[in-house]
Amino acid sequence: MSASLPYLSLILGVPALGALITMLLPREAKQAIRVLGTVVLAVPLVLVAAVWAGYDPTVPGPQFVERYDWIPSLGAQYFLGVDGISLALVALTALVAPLAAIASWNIEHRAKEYWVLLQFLVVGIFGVFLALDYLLFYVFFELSLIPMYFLIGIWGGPRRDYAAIKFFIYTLVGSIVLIVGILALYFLTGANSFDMIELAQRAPAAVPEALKVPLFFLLLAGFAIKTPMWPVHTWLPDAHVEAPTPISVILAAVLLKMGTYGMMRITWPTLPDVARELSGVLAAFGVIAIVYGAFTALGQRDFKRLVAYSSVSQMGFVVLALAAAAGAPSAGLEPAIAASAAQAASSAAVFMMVAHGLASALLFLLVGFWYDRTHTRDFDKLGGMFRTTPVGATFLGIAAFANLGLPGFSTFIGEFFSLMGTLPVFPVAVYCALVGLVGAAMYNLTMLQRVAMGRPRPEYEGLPDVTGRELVTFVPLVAGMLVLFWYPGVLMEILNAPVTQFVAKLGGM
Amino acid sequence: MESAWLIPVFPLMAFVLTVFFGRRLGERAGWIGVAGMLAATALAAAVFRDAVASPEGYASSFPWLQIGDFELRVGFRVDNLEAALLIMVSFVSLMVHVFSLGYMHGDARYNRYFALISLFTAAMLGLVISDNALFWLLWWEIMGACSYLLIGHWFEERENQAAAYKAFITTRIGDVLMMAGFWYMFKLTGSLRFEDWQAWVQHNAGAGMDFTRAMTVAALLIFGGAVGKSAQAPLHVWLPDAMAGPTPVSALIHAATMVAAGVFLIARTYFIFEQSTTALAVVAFLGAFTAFLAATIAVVQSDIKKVLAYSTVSQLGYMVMALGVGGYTAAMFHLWTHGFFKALLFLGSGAVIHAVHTQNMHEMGGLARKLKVTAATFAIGMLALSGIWPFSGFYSKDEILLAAYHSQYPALFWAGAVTAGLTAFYMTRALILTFFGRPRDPERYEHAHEGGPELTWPLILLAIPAFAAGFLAPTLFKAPVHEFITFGEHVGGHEPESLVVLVGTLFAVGGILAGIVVYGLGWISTRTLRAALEMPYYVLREKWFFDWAYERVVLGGSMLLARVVAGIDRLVVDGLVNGVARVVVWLGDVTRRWSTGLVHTYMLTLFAGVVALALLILQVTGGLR
Amino acid sequence: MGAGIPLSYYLVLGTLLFSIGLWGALTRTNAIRILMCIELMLNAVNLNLVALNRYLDPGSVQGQIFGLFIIAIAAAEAAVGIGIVLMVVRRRGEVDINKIRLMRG
Amino acid sequence: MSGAAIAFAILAGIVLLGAWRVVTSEQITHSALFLGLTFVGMAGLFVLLQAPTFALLHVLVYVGAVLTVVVFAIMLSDPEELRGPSPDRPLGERLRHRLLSPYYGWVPVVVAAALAVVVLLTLARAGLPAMPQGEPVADDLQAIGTEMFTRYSVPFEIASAALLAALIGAIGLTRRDAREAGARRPGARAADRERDRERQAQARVAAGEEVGR
Amino acid sequence: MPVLRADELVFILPEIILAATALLVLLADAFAGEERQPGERRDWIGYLAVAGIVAAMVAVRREPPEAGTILAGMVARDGFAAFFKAVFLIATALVALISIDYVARRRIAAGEYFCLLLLATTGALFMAGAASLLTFYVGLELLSLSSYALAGLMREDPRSQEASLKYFLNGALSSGILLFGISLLYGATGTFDLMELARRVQELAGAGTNAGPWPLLVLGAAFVIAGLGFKAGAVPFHLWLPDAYQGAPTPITAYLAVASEGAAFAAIVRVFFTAFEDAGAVWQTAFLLLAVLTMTVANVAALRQVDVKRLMAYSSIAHAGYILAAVGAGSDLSRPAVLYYVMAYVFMNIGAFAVITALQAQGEGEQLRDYAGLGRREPVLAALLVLFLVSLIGLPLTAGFMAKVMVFQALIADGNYWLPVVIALNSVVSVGYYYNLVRYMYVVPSEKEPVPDAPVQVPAPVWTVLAVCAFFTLALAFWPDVFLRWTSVSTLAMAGF
Repeated sequence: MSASLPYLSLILGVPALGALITMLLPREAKQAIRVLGTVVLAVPLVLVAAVWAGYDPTVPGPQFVERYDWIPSLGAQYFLGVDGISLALVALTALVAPLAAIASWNIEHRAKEYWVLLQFLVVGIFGVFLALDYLLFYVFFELSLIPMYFLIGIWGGPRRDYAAIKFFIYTLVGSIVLIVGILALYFLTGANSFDMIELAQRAPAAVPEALKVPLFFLLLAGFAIKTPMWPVHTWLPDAHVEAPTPISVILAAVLLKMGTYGMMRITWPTLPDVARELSGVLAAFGVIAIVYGAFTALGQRDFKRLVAYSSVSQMGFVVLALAAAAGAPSAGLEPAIAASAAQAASSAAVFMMVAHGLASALLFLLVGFWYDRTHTRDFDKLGGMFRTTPVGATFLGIAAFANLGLPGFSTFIGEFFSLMGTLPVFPVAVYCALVGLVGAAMYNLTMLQRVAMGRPRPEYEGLPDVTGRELVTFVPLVAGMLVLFWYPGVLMEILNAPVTQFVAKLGGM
Repeated sequence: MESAWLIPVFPLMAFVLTVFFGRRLGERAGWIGVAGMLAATALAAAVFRDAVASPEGYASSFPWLQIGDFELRVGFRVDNLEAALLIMVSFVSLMVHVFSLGYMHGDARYNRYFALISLFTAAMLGLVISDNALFWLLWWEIMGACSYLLIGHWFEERENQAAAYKAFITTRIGDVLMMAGFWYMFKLTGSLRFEDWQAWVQHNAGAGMDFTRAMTVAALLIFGGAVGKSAQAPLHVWLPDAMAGPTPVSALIHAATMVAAGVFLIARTYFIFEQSTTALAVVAFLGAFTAFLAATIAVVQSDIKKVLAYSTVSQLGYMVMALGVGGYTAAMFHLWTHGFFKALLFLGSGAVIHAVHTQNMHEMGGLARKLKVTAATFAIGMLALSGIWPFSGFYSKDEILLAAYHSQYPALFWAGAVTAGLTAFYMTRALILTFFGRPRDPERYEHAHEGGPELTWPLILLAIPAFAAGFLAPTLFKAPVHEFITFGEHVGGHEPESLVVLVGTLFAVGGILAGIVVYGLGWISTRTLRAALEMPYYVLREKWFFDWAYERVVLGGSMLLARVVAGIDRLVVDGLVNGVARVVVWLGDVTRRWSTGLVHTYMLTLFAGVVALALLILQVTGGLR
Repeated sequence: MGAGIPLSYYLVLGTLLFSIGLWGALTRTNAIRILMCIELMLNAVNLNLVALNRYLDPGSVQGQIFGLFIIAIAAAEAAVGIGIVLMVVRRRGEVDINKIRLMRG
Repeated sequence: MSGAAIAFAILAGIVLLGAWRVVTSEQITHSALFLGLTFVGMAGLFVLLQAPTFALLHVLVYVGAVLTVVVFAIMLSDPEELRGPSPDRPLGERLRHRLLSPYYGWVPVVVAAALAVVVLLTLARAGLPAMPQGEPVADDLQAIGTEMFTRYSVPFEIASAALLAALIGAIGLTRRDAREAGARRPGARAADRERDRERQAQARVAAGEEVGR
Repeated sequence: MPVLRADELVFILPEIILAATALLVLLADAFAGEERQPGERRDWIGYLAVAGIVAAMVAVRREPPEAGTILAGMVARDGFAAFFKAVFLIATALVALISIDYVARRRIAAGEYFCLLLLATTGALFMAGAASLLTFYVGLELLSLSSYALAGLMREDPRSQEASLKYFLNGALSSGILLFGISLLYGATGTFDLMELARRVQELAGAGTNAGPWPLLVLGAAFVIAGLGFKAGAVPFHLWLPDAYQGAPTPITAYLAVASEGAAFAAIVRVFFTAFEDAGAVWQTAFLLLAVLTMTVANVAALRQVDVKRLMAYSSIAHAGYILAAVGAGSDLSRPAVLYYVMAYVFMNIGAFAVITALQAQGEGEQLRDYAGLGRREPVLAALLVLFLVSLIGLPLTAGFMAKVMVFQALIADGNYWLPVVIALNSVVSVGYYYNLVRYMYVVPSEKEPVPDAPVQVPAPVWTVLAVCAFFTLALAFWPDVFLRWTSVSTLAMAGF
């Protein structure tokens, strides 16, 4: 189905244009810059809504395709398109970006540069989810890196210098290895093209057996670090703790998803049989991430660090589910069960990405909410917020229960179905993951109690409760979490076709 | 019955309204909840009537979620059992709501309280009628969350927080096992609907070892959920602590409804348990053990609510045991009656606490003269719990003992009987210490006075079913209980046995008499008793060391693990990363020192390089051979 | 004349000369002396070229011509080198290159 | 043993001795003279190789130009260097200095020797013909001249450009511009030195920090 | 008797123009007499030089009729030469532009400076177009001799002197080894002509490894590699380079990094892909090894540098390493990769140096910490520097990225998968020092370091350079196609192929 407007290019172009315009504005005109930035970042939401409306859920392949030659001599193209999987994440980005923008209004220090970088960052993220050409994908993948460095490095906390460069170098290690993998693929397939779909189709035949596993790791490393998979996760807590609130929000809600998205879009479909062979190992790493992340989170005394580690734990579910989807065909189940297990797992993986995006965004906003008021994230200094700021605390309660996988909120669907799909394939992994589920309850409730319960310290009596601007940022996320639980179909229906194709690629049916 | 799905909706609406308008309404907000419950109760009554009229139940569902070929239909089902439970739950909840109007008067978070109990009731009612695992889990967990928040209602106190945390985490341990059980059933059946499961199980019934083993695994995993929610050993530790919450909450959640959900879970998935004698045996013995254990602990409790809490644990164990020995009907029937009289007892204790502002029975005494209604109703509840004819408890307990008697484990029958005796004993003790004898705390005794109508009426109204539910049941059900509450073709009842009745009653009366002898007449002083039974007494005071274990293993263990892992993460995993960076920089310094600034170093290196290069190339090209 | 000597003699001589020059360049610290050693090395190269030219393609003179270019360039090199050395000497009165090490690391 | 052989032996001896002394003689002036000796010896060898023109040009440029420049440089560089260390330093000490110190002693020896060995081995295995493959060109002066200005005219031009560059470079580096020329009073050079010492001091500070960092 | 055809001179017209301009500059300067008062600036000399270079650029024949050798086989006439001539001329023009202000402020004698610059470039051009080892050697020396002098032109600055001296001594030695190698090659093949050489090599390679002069050939090749490796700054022949670069006048540092290294690579490609094409075994392994050594050592050693020029020196070594990797791949894609990389490197490196020069012209910006707060003080300048550094790291949407992709392609096409990974990790390490500049400009709070409020005076020519470099740094990434085609065409039309 073809669109009248180049929606996808617009989704990319509007923020980019906004950034350029912002550059031209005088640095004194902060208010104008803010308004412009917020509006510019809100526009994609409308565009995505249009795309969603025009999206045909029955078609598995990419839609709204735009492709033009970029580097003919290499066969690289400007090739955009969405299928259900990417559309889900694009929508998530489109939702989170304006919220982050609104949350950025209180940034006074070098506001102009901040907004320029923020808008470029968003462009990069959109690009990653929209690109269907390897080279283009890679360009955006890296493009999201540089603004992030500055956003953490300039507007970050006391140890921003360390955190920023750690984030930059650590993620660069992975992504720069990725390009080697991509080029290797490009040459081995011999198709003079960077077209993801085409290469994915040719790869299994074209790549010699000896190279498959190394190539798989080249294609995995970048995404594993971005996700972050255990044990390459340690950049995350530092980055989160130092980053300003809106950036933490984007980082947790969207940026991490680039990793798992990459696995789904590139790593798995390109080398399905390797994914199948290694699915056990991958599942192990996923489970370790779940349990390890949960208990590490429980061991933190810093509000933001705890939330950061919870991200590690939650993304573990996604990795586990993807591993299960890859391993299902060889698990010796009867085909019908294997297929629906794989489908459940991979749909749940995407669902989990979105759900975690909403929950973690809310959590980081709340961290910022109290940090702005009390200038501390130390549990020992917080407490009693149910009394001082009841509304905020209520949101924290919602976030905590949502995050621990309480039914009624989207995260539950993600966790439940990812594990449901995994159990037939990797039962042991699931039984281990149960420990992680209990751990999740432990750290989330600990967080809730340390922050919201108990007696507030005297100096925090009479803190201002949620302002209108903050409410505007909280409510959509809560709404999203509720909607996605009570009417999961809204997301599942667009996922079904592409996921079925994905599972088919993995030899699941 | 088609409108049964509306029953949970009323309290849900009450919840929503209270959340959004509660603050404006102030204490009037309580009435929203009451109104909601009135509507729910009325509807429940109507549904019950229909159910009685038409033996075959009603179910309806609609597609809710489609993942690939996997479709999940959700809906509700009403059958006799559900109908009975609906009416019980909504009635008790209504009573609790009313009671709370007075009990929570002037509380700082009055609205929050009412919102949560309304939400809780909605969840419980939803659970009763839900027809698939996923929504079962939904209501189940929402109940857990409400319970958590209500136990922590006065969260300023650390111990209340701790109690709430304990409650949620302990039950969560069971819940995740239950989830695993559900996923396991999905693995087997590819569905999440109870009826599909049942169909599949009955279709494959007796399909050999693998099938039985699978059933055992599934049953035990699911049983984990029941162990958590219904406070079976060893996960029972949370329930007594849960008394930290307001007493009406204890009455509703931790006596009548939520804790019963665990038992109900077993009933709901009974077709799985049936297939595995192993699972049934585990269930039966664990239940019996829990019943006995809790009863013994209850004997030495001095906090009136704790006594009731342990009695709850004990009674739940009773029901579980009943299920284990195939007494499906008995268990459900006891669940039903127990709901009434345990709620009554808790509300009674609430009234007492409201009057004297203490929970310690040793600071009470002689209150019968002041709190006549309370005392009378409490006595009814006590007799019902002790299983004295013709009180409701007698019938249900008798059914259970009967089932145990007919099972292949006679030991369970005697265990049940002994437990019955203990129950009678500690309830007598509680009654006497609270209401009779001379006041041990005159000053409190002076200020004690009966509460207002919103406190007394619920007691009276609950006293009626507590007394009559037993012998009225057949008339209500228009059928013998074991025909009304049935499980498939399998009829859950047996013909009454005079022996069983005799033994049961003997033990009960014996317990009561012992109680009177010790606490009423004081022929045997408690001091001498303690002296005589020093060791057992210590063990009981220490609650058989279960709490100690919980502190060490669950709390201590998890925190220790957390600290260790966090340390490892910082030092090892992250240390490795920074270590690599440091090594590289160190190499940098080394290589820097290479360029000494001396031309000679440079030229020397240059020519050493030349020679090396020459040799290398000669080697490569075979020039050296 | 000269035909009596095997080519290898010349080449060996050239190699030795080159190595001696190299050795000097590597051991002595006086810039001017290093310059001289470098000249020695260039001489060795010339010897090689001329000898090879004479023995291997006597018909042409390209070896010699290359040698002549080397001579010319060597002269130029010497000029620049001396210029640099003198500049340094003038500024710090120092030709010992070991004492000239502001920049390192 | 033919006369050629004898001649070669003598010339080779001269060349090697000269080279050796260039390196080893304590006084730089001596090395300069020995350099000249080597050049002459080389010229002889070229004659022996029937390349008289080449020999001629060689002597012309090297002895006439290079050597002179070198000697000039020695003169212009510092007198203490001219005097050099006292010649009566005991041989043993000199040897120790030559061989035992790693930096200016045995390591360079090893490197240079290794290079020589590698080359010699290769030559030995190269299997080059031992004897000339024919008669040399009759009139080498004519041949060289013609070639140089026909085929090799482009390189020739480049070489001249190189010479020009060298010239400019040498001048540019050594000439004193207006300010300095103005400052050519007695003792000015000392002042010069002072200024540079300061600069070096500053520079060293920077360098020091650099190493310290 | 080969005849020189005057009409062939048109193909070395650029060189001729350059040399002529050099003389013109020199004379003009001389006639202008000595600087009367110290304050006098002679910017016009610089512009004169630039004009000459532009003229030469115009004279470059981009579309040669057919590849071949001219002028009696001394000079090659092909697209390869044309490409490098164009690149070197652009580089020189840019350097000349950023020099003008610097020379004036640092009181460098403009006449000699620009004259030598032009002569050096002439040498580089001849190297690019050399068809005979002789031409190539003489051109190399022309370039080197001028460079030695240029490095020392800040006579007053002890560092400049030292740089010049060290550069000279090492350079002379290395040309010695180069010559020795050439003499051995002559011994093995009896020719200096590259085409002829190629023929002989083919025979020898065909004859097998123990055929007579083969070892001699190999040894000669090894020495030539060493000699050229020295110019390119390959480890272990690199130690002179940081000192020379640090001491030399800043624009000259830039010049050496791009033109001198570029010439070295032009020569390497020319010699080894023409003459030794059929003996790949002789040099590929060597170059791969050198590449790994070079990039690793350089990147690691640069991590803790605090002097900006020295840091950039190490960075240029690292980039030489990357290019060497492409050379070592020895695949059909190698030569385009080298060409593309050199071109990209010209723009990004000179761009970075333009900023550094602008700062150092007014005596600041030597040390890293001088850059603290530059992000606030000169946003545009800082942003541009970031752009160039990002390109040097090799992140997407910059020339550096495409250049690295080319190198990877060359290697992978050769079936070499480990070296790309090594390069990738190396460029990660390189972040460790490039980001130091960025860090000081933006992250390190300026209150820590006193920030001079005086705005950096950026003269028009430097702005021009910045604009050009920025444009191409982006253009080579956004529209690489035209450049890619140019590189491949240039290499296809290479004499001897």
